[in-house]
Amino acid sequence: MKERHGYKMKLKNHRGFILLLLLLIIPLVADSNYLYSTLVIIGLYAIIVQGLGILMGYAGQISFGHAAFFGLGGYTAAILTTRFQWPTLLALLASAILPGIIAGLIGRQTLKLRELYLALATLSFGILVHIIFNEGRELTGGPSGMSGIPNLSIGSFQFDSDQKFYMLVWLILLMLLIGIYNLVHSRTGRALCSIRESEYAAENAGIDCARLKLHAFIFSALLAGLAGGLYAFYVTFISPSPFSFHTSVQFVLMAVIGGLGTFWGPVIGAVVVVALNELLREIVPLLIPGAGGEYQIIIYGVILVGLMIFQPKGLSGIGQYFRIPLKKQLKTDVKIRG
Amino acid sequence: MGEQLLQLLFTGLTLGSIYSIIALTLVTTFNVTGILNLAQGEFVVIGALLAVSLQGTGMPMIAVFIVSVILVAILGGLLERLTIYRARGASNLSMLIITIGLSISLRGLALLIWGTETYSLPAFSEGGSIIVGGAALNPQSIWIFALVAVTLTGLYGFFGHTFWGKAVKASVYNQTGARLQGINLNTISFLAFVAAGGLGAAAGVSIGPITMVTYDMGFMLGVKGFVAAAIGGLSNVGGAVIGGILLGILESFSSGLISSGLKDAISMIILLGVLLFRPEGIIGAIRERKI
Amino acid sequence: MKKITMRLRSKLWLVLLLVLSLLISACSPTKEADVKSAGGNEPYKIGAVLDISGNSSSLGVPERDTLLMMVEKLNANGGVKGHPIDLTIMDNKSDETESVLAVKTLIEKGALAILGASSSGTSMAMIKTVESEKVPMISLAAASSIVEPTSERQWVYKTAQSDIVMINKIISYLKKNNLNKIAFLYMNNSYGDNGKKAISAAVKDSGIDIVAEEKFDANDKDMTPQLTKVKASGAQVAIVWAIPPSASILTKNFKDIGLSIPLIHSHGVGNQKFIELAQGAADGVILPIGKLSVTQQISDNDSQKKVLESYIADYSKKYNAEPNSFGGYAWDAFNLLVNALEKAGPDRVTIRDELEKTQGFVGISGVFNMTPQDHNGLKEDSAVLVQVDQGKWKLIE
Amino acid sequence: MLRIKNLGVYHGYVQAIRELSLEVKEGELLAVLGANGAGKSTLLGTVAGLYKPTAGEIIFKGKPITGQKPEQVVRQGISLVPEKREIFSALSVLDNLMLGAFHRYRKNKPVLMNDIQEILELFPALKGRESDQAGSLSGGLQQMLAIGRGLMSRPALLMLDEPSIGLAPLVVREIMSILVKLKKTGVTIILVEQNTKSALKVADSVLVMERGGITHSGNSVDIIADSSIQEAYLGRAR
Amino acid sequence: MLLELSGVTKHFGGIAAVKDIGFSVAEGSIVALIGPNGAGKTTLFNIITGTLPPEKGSIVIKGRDIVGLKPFEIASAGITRTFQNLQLFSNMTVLENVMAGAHLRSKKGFIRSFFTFPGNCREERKIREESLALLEDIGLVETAGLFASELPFGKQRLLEIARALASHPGLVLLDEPAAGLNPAETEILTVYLKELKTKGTALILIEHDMQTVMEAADRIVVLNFGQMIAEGTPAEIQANTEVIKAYLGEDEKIA
Repeated sequence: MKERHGYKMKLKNHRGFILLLLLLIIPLVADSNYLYSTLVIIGLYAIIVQGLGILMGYAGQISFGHAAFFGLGGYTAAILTTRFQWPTLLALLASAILPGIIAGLIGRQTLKLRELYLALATLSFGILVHIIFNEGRELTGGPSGMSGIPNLSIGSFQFDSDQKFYMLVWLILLMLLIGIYNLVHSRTGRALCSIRESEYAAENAGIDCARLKLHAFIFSALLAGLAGGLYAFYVTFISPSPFSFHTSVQFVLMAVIGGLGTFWGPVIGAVVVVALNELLREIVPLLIPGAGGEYQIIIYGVILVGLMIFQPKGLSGIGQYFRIPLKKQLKTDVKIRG
Repeated sequence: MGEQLLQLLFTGLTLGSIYSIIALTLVTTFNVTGILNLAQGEFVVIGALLAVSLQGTGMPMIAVFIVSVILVAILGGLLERLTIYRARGASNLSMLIITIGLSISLRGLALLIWGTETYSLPAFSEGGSIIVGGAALNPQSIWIFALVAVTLTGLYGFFGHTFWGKAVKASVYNQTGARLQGINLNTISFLAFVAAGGLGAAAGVSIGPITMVTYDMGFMLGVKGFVAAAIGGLSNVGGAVIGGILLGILESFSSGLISSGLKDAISMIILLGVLLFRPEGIIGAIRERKI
Repeated sequence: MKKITMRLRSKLWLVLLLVLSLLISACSPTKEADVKSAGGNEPYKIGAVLDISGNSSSLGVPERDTLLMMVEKLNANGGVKGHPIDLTIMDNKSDETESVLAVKTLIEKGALAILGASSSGTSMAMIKTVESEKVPMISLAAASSIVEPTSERQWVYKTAQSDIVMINKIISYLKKNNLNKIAFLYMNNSYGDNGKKAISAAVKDSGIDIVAEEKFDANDKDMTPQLTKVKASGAQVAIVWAIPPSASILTKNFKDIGLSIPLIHSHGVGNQKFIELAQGAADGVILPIGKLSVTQQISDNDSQKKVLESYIADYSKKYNAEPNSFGGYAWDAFNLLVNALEKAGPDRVTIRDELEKTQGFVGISGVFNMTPQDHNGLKEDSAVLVQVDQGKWKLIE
Repeated sequence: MLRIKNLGVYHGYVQAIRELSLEVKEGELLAVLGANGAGKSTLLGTVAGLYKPTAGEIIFKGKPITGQKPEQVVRQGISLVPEKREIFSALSVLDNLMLGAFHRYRKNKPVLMNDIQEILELFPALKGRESDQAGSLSGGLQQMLAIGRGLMSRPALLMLDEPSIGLAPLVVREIMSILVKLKKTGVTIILVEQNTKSALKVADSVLVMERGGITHSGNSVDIIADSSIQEAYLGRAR
Repeated sequence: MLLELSGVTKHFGGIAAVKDIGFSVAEGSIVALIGPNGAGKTTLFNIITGTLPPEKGSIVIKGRDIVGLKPFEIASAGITRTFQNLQLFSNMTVLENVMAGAHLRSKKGFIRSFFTFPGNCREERKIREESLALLEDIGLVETAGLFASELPFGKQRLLEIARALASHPGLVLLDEPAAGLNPAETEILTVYLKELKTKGTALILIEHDMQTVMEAADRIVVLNFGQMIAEGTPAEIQANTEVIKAYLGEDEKIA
């Protein structure tokens, strides 16, 4: 759901960004590699889920195959640097572009499908790509994966520490956030929303739905690929297993938990899911002595179900509890107009 | 060569019987509640694991079958009341995610109770495989087909010929309309999940002897069932069965004749083809025209 | 306008809250295995990253159980030179990304060394971190690429026999019995893949031909199609690189379709479960295996016999179940580390150096002799060939 | 017959009905008129149990039915023919009618068939199309089917929400004449209409709603005479 | 002529939904399309807007044949529409609905949308002001900040009309704009439609409310079972016996 002040379009609310920036400085003080790497992972997921959020939340097109783009990005970076000795920065660029191109190729046909059928089609695409990772042994190293991916470097500057990587990833994310903020508050954002609401009416209002959906799909694939490339350079080892169907589901969960069609939703979703996982790993053994992963899994599932029951619009919708009753709302609207 | 093809066909039928029983349970819930229950695979696993435990107490197999069906049916109903019922009115996507959450929790529960070990269940009938024309057919798959046939007949009978069946169908087509006629949707959704649990457990106990049982195999079974159901048109019970058998045969022949590593790829390509060119499924189109 | 700010703020509070809780959690104490007894000396912190849930949980769980048992026992006996061991075990859910996060947490908390992970992929994902942070790590997984090339794996060791050890055992059996047309079937994951790589390398120039090569998925429910191809290929023997349940299903299918050539499995099926699941079809299966499963049958002169017996006794007493080779890997890793700790004290660099100097360490999987070029240290004598006979392992040598 | 006291209903943050009281006498045909968003459909929906009231009481035949679910309300003898008709478009006409009697018969097929015959007599246009799919019917026939289905539960009170919407003038007249026929059989009817003229032709008494409350009520003759209402709801004299 | 139809034909499963339809709409005029339910009126709308392809016939707007174009291309050729079953963007505000309707009035694409160039802001401001003015005209400006789903039904109908007008089309197809409106509201609508006409927007109107039709329409086209049975001025149609028999009914007195 789009925020109600959508028609007040000026970038008056920089506050969200400022707070985010402040928050991002805290870890620099804390100086903990664990925190950095958790934040790197969160940042990577947030990049992916931002793209997925545009696709799902705004354009209303579900995808259960984004782990494939994530993986395609990762493998592109890995293969280009280890097998063809490309410079890392160039490989990173390619890791975003290639998934984008593939999305462009498959999108036109696939995006004609709706809802569950689209979910199924993207799911099968995801599984197909995963099989290719496993089977393309000469190129991908098969199930055992590839190691020896170099560190990302710009000139002689190497992103070799968690801290540097943390800053890189969140800088990229921040820039993306600003771009996406502009996007969703623009003509294009509005057109995307109208596709979600009624493709039929949107088309009759002169919006080229097929093209716009394709653009959103390509965009989300680009972001997933970029995150994949960053992942490969960060972990320096890559194998098919992190790019399975489970991961695609995880991305959808993040998008939905954060809140579809909201600006901050994807970031919130990525933070919450990763943080929840980490927290459960820490807290559960304290509460239930001797507990292993099984309790974590159960609790994670229960929290997920609970969220969907009590907060089906996602966490970023929590703000609605503070909503001013409609009457006042109406008055302010009139005043703004006057 | 002929012998080899026959063997592949038999294997395909065995796999197909597994996929179709799961697709059948998925489609039944989907038809009645509009919810694609991704926890269906977990019902299957829990049914089978319960059967393993019950069988350990020395119960006869028939009693084991019945008790685990009843227990999982209760579990299905319970979960519906606890989750789906409370979330009623939420979007399809929310419901889908609720079932994902359920499947995650159930998997954790199974891990907690039964651990990571793999269990086996005894076949319904004694004796090894039946040799036909030099190829071996697993007798358990005949049992599974019997279960599929019984379920299918039951479903057709219920929806086609009973007043209640029509009421359920009506509630699928138009919820408000159904409520205004006095049809209680909550009861129907509840019963659908009871049925899903029971059928899932029945499927689990009968496929267990072939597949073995581990706590985490539900997800993969669910996905395969999902694919089979989609090939059959997602809302068509007959289609689900045919889709399942087709998927099984496809997998068997592609791994036997082409490459075992690519068999899933081939079935995915078929699925994509079906979705893009015949989104109603292979059977759906025919049925739709009849109406 | 007010409302909007309010909504924004409420959302951001949430983010703030979560990030804060993350921070707190990063600094809070975690689950600790018993740190009782052992005089007031400061405990030695070590960490373990295991695949306790997820795909490879059948590996991680016995490893966790073994480690918990070992720590308890060690601390009850006074720990390492009076220092109790403070072991933190983390579950990576068989996921590589989680593995990276877990190992970083442990290093952050001052772990002197890392045990794990359980499978090759999750172990590989951790290597960059331990190499750059300079923390010794002992993997429990088999793939030789974990410790090779040692020039890039200064800090990484492993306790499971490399596939080549097992393969060589099989090759010599084939040669002895004049079998030179083999069919190779393997699981389509890194375990099977490593087996495949090892055997392709081993049969080169040995006069043995691979006449059929088939793979199957860990989730597959019926391997008859692959076996049908094997049947048609004229192979004299079938070698399978897989773990249960798929290995058991395959064995059942093997018998069902009436294949009568010898069936050789890998050490991946080296537990009673495999036989149980194959429901009688396992009889006659030959496989290379660590000595743990046939402890009673090995000669009393074998240097490992005593160690094996005591592990079995301890484990069965505590968990009322037979230990398996995965637990054995954990046993070896833990004791190798304790040995190094005893000599080196709480210093990562010296621990690494001591690990590399390990000679003649008698463990569950074999006798370890580490060198700067060999971070596994096991030779062919660490494995034996066994055959399943009426549901029991029988030593054949 | 039906008494409503101080009813209040919210849709989210919007109060759709406020402090509404009314009474319907047995055997009468009450027309409810009013602008869009006046709360007419909400009123019917609330009586039928589709919406939960936040305040007030609904009493039917002396029994309170406030807050009951639709499936319970219909058992009390109240039937709603909703604005969107909500027929089961993929089922046959016959099945639609049968399901209208869902809570009454279930097993007693002869009685059921007899009832269906009666309904078909009332709507001769549906005759011969029993096995057609309901969705394939024209708008007018669908409306008749919806009314027929509503009657299958043998209601004491029949509520119709804009039965004339989207229908050609000819068909509207046919439906109105059926309502008159029905009234003669003793069924109490509440008719919500935008088509003021048609409604006033058949109604005994009339309610006019505005912003969730009642502004005028009386018998139809008086209302037609009231010039202020003329202006607001009937349009200029035309 | 703004729009010219000739020989437009479409079958559904053997039954002619529309057959051999041909009429034309002059610039700035109102044509009403009447006929019993199921006569093919909405089907004709779907064909004109490109949602359904016709089997035969030509549809020419301003001399350009638009058969085979996609709906959005037809919209950019200057034809927009409203829907019988409302197709509002429910989870967007009233203003956003209209601004989305004005999609064709601006050009910014996917990539440019990421940046806040001054040109983008200017374009955005222009669209917003135009849309607010449109809402002012149709009487919805006070609800600009509400979600479309929060409007009462009648206002939703008006909003749909506003959205259809937002791209400044030459021709708007209105599918039962008065359905669900009471006579007083209908009257306001009728006045508004006539006003639009004087501003130069042509309309095709499907409507059952005969008063509106007779009052607003310049010409009336009557369909029955997919065929055109009459075309003419309101007076001609009212006198046409075939129309009376098929649709209006004998005793209906009109105006």
